[in-house]
Amino acid sequence: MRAYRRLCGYATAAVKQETQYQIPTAARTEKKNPVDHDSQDVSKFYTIDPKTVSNIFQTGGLPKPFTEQTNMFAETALMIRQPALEVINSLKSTDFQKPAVRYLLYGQTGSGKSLSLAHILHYAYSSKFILYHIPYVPIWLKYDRKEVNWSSSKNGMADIPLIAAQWLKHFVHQNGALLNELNLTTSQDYVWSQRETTPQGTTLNELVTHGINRAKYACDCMDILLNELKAHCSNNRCKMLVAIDGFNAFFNEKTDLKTEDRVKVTPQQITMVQTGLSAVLSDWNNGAIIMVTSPRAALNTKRESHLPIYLIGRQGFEHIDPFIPVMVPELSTVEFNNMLDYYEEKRWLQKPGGRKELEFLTSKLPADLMARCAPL
Amino acid sequence: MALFAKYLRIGSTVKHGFQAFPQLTTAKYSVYPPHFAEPVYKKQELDKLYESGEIENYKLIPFKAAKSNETCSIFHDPMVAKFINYMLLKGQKKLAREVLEKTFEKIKKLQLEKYNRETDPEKKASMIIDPVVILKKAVANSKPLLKLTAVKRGGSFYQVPVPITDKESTFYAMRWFVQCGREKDKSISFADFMATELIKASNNDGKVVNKKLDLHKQCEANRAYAHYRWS
Amino acid sequence: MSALQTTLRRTTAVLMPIGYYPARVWCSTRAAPTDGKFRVLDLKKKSFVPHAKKKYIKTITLPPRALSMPVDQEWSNVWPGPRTFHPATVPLALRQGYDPKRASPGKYGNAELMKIPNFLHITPPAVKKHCSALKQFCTEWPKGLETDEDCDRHFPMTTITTDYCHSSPTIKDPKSRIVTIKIKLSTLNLDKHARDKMIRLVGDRYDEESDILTIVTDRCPTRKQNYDYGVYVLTALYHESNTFEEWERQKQEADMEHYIWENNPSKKAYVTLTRWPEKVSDDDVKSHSIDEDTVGQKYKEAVTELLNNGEDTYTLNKYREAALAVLLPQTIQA
Amino acid sequence: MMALQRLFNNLATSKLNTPKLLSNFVPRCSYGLNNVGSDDPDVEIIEKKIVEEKTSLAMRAYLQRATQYNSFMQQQTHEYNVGKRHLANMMGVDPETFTQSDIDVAIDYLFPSGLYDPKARPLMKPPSEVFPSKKDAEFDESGRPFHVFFYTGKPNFYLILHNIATKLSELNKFEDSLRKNNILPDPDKKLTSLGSQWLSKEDLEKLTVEKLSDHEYKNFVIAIERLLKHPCSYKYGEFISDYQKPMISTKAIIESAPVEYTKDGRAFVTVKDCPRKDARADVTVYYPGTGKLSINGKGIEFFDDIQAREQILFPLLFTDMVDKVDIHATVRGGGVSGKAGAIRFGISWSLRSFVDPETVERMRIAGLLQKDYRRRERKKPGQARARRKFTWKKR
Repeated sequence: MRAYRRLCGYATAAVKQETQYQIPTAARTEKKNPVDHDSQDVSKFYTIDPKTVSNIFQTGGLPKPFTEQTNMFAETALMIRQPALEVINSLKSTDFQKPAVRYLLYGQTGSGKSLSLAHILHYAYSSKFILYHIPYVPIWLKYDRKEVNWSSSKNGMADIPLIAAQWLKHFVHQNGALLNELNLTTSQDYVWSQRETTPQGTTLNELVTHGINRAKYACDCMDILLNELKAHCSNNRCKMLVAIDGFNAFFNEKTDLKTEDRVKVTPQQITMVQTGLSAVLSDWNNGAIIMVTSPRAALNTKRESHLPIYLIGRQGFEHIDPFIPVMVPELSTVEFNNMLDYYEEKRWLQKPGGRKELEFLTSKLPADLMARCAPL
Repeated sequence: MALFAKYLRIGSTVKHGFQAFPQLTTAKYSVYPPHFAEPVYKKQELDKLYESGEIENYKLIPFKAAKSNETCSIFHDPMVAKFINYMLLKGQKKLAREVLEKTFEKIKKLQLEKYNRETDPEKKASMIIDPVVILKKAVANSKPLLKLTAVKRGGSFYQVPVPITDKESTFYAMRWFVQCGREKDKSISFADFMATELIKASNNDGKVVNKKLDLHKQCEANRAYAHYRWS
Repeated sequence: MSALQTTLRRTTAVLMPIGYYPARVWCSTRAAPTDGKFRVLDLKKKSFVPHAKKKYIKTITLPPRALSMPVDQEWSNVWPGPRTFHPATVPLALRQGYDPKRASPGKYGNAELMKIPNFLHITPPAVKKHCSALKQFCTEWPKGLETDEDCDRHFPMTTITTDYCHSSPTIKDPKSRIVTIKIKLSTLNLDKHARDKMIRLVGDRYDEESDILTIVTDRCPTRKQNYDYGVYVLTALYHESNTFEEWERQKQEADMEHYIWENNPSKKAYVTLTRWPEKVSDDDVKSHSIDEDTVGQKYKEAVTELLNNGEDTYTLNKYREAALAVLLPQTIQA
Repeated sequence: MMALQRLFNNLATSKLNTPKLLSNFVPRCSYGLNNVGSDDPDVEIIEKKIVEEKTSLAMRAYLQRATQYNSFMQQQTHEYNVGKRHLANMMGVDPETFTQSDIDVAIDYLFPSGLYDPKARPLMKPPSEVFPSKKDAEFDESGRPFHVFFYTGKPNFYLILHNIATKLSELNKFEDSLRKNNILPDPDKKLTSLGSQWLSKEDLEKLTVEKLSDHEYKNFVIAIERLLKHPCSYKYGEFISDYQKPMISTKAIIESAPVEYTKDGRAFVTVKDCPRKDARADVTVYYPGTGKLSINGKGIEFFDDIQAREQILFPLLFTDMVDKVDIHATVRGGGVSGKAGAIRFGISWSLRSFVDPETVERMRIAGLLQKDYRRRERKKPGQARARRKFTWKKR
């Protein structure tokens, strides 16, 4: 035994240290509903119960490394941070008779924009907003052996039917129950083809189901759905939250996509992108629009800065002006320490005492911190 | 086996110990003059030198620059750095390091799963999750005590068991790990395979430990040739 | 060897084609040498007759001039102008070059010493001599040009040319023809339109930070021509920027040098927002005035600054404040 | 010189020179040929006569060479002195007070060479510095060598070895005598080689005026090291120190760079052109600071590579200055690790001004203050890479 100890002296040292070292516990808040969160809860963790997580995020919305981590920790704990709280507070006090207010979350890569958006989505979900949520735009535009067809309804535009159907599924997964409850119906007849029509008064759920089953019409269905929802909101029948992650990908110069006749397609030529762009127009009320710009969603050649106008360009700015830019900064010292406390509590970080180093190496960006702590 | 190794060591003239002063002859192509010493870049080691007063010996010697994979960070471990170097292919150190870090992450995941499943608090406390400790333990468990060298006697070669230095045996152990990782089935990633292998080896099990035992067995079988070392 | 055999051999040899059989055989006759010396058959006539050795006449050269120089001579008379190094004229025990085993090479036959420039013609006494000779031609420094600011005011244009110093006696370096003309744009007294046109015309020759226009001319072979051309270009630029062409009326929003809020969609968005829920037409937007609307004023200012000065923390924050006041007035009050 | 003088005396009195070969006396050679061509006419006549009568062929050849060399040197010295006066005249200075340093300045002014190596630039030096020294005569007029070790071919070198060996045996005897009287050699007096190194091969060659092989030099080092390690070596400390020279001084490392101050009173140090591989960095460290870092206008995210980030952190962590200084660096050239290494060196080099001397010493031992001169090794012709050879099969 002694020989073994000598061989791995490090191990015994570590064990000894552990007995002396009191493993910290992270600061948490008991308020499970984001409606109750206020400035006192900033930098604390709150857990979302698994059912809600699967309702909102099962088909997208949380970054992949974070999902893996939640699986390992057997809980989904989000840190309450100032930017998300700010948006939630202003959503609480918004005058919904005015046109929908646009918020734009921006910040460095890995500063926690997507998780802030997740927090806001959770708030909107629990305050019964309809979520018109696009999890991550670049996924639409990336070459992934996708079927790209010319649109039958709009001339010169391209459809990505399977992706659109997938998105409709995501929409139903998030809002199916709420739509049933609200019992929203279509306001006019829609003729898809000679045989297929959707008469006036059909529930939106049925409309979406049709889009899912007939993928050919999924893109049109998305557009119609948006218009219907806008109209319903303006008529005060429901509230809607448009949330788009990777918004600046709409304004990229090119995509990896090609139609069957090998024509390259720009983002502006895609019907789904046009639908997304029309979703952020504030020609409706009773809702809010939240966009996230991220350098990672931009093309490789355009990632120098994380500031919004650099990413969306003048055209993008004019499209969404006026909007409220919300900066998602790196972690504050309190947040940083709490985050590391959390990792240590969960035994994810095995060596205490290197906080200064980690702070310097990751410049307090939460995603970097997560990646750096993984092998330690 | 250990006794056998001890017996062999009697005849060996291998010297251990820290060489405080620079050698007369250095590596053939070194850019540093021969009197330059290797740097002591860990704070704790330096503190020890100060405590023992050995530092006086170092005051007048010039030191080589610390290498680019050496730091005084608490997360840095010379053994891990060495392992990365052994894994290295075509100088892609960044990639090698990423792969090893992924391995560590995987080890932590596996161990944490076990940790969370465990209900007995005593067992829980004694469980090792730190991947570096597991790596060290695994390497320590797979270090051979002897090696075989070919010796020519009477026109034919004999595989002769020979004692092995600590450094060499560490190298053998690490090399076996990397070899096993490269020979694995293509369907598993290197990191996943390494993680399970390291955990197994830390529990005295797995391919690499078997390799060590095989070597020992061969040495045992060839013990009749042991005297060829001297005569 | 018997006689028969020899004859046999001879016959066979004769029968063989010439050049195939070794020539030596023909010598093995019994013919005896006449003068006691062994006679060698010299078929190819290649025997070497040494030529008479050429006699080289050593040319008589004078000893190096340096040896006969007095040590207190007037050096500037010996070396009056720029000239390549000459070992016999320079009375110094100079060496150049490095050889780890031997002494460094001396001055005779040392091309390295000829490659590097020398200042033997401008030794300190020579410089003094030049200066004293030139002094009679100097005039007083003009009054009113005491400071740099005064100089800039009276002579706003700067001309830069370069003379090159060589070891060779020529100053004809191709680079010496290049002329650089610098002028502050503000000294040209241009109006708003002319200034904008000038900046567009000169492109990257204008430096915004220092407000300096730089024209470099190097297309002509002499300096004089280049200078004339530079001045011509500057004059042409000045007049061209002061004229207003008909096509300049077709300037569009994208061609604007500045962002003007009133002409842009930002105003429309703002007007739509303030008049919600009524619909607004383009005429409404045009006629809408924000003179008395402080929120609108601030918003306009913020947008203009954001797009004109580029985005940074300051302009973005300003825009954020303005946008909050427009979109969420109630939170601002709270 | 002594030897030659003696030779001439002996020649004059027509006596044979008999060096004391039996004793350990071996003339320690003096370097350079001197006074062979004597100015005294009487001596010259006698010399010539005797030279013709009695001297050996080798001696005659040697004397001829020596006279030649001396007259050559005389001429060179004359040229140099005249040149010096000429130069003083050219520069308009008094020739009497014109020194060698003035000559150097004047030559630098008159012949401005842009050559990189100062050795390759034009110079005007006294001939004694320019021409290599030559060995004195090693044998007398009858061809008999002075030196006991003449026939080893390298007498001066073997003399040193011989001396080392005799000293060692003497020390052994001395130690035995001590032990007989139950006295142990004083361990406090024991010599160490700390802070000094042996003369290099080139130095030793200069000292002996003989060409040495690597093997011979190695033998010398082994011998002298054995002498040093003897417990009584302090007896011959002086002898040993003749063959030692101080190690490269660490003074330059420990002396800190000058500190400048910004307008708001913050101290800062700038280090320019910190090298590592092909990268060069200019680093400015401000003290006190808050841990801000800017590399070419970006933060630590300038480096994607975690190892590079760790390298930047290394000196800061080592000195506990992570959040006490601000760093501003611009780096160009090279790759990722080169850039990081260059910045690391710049930071540690400037941090010397802001930490106590003991920490500087610690940084030195940690290898932070040493420039890393290692470069990529070149590919060699006839080989696949720097070291790898082509596959070769005998048959």
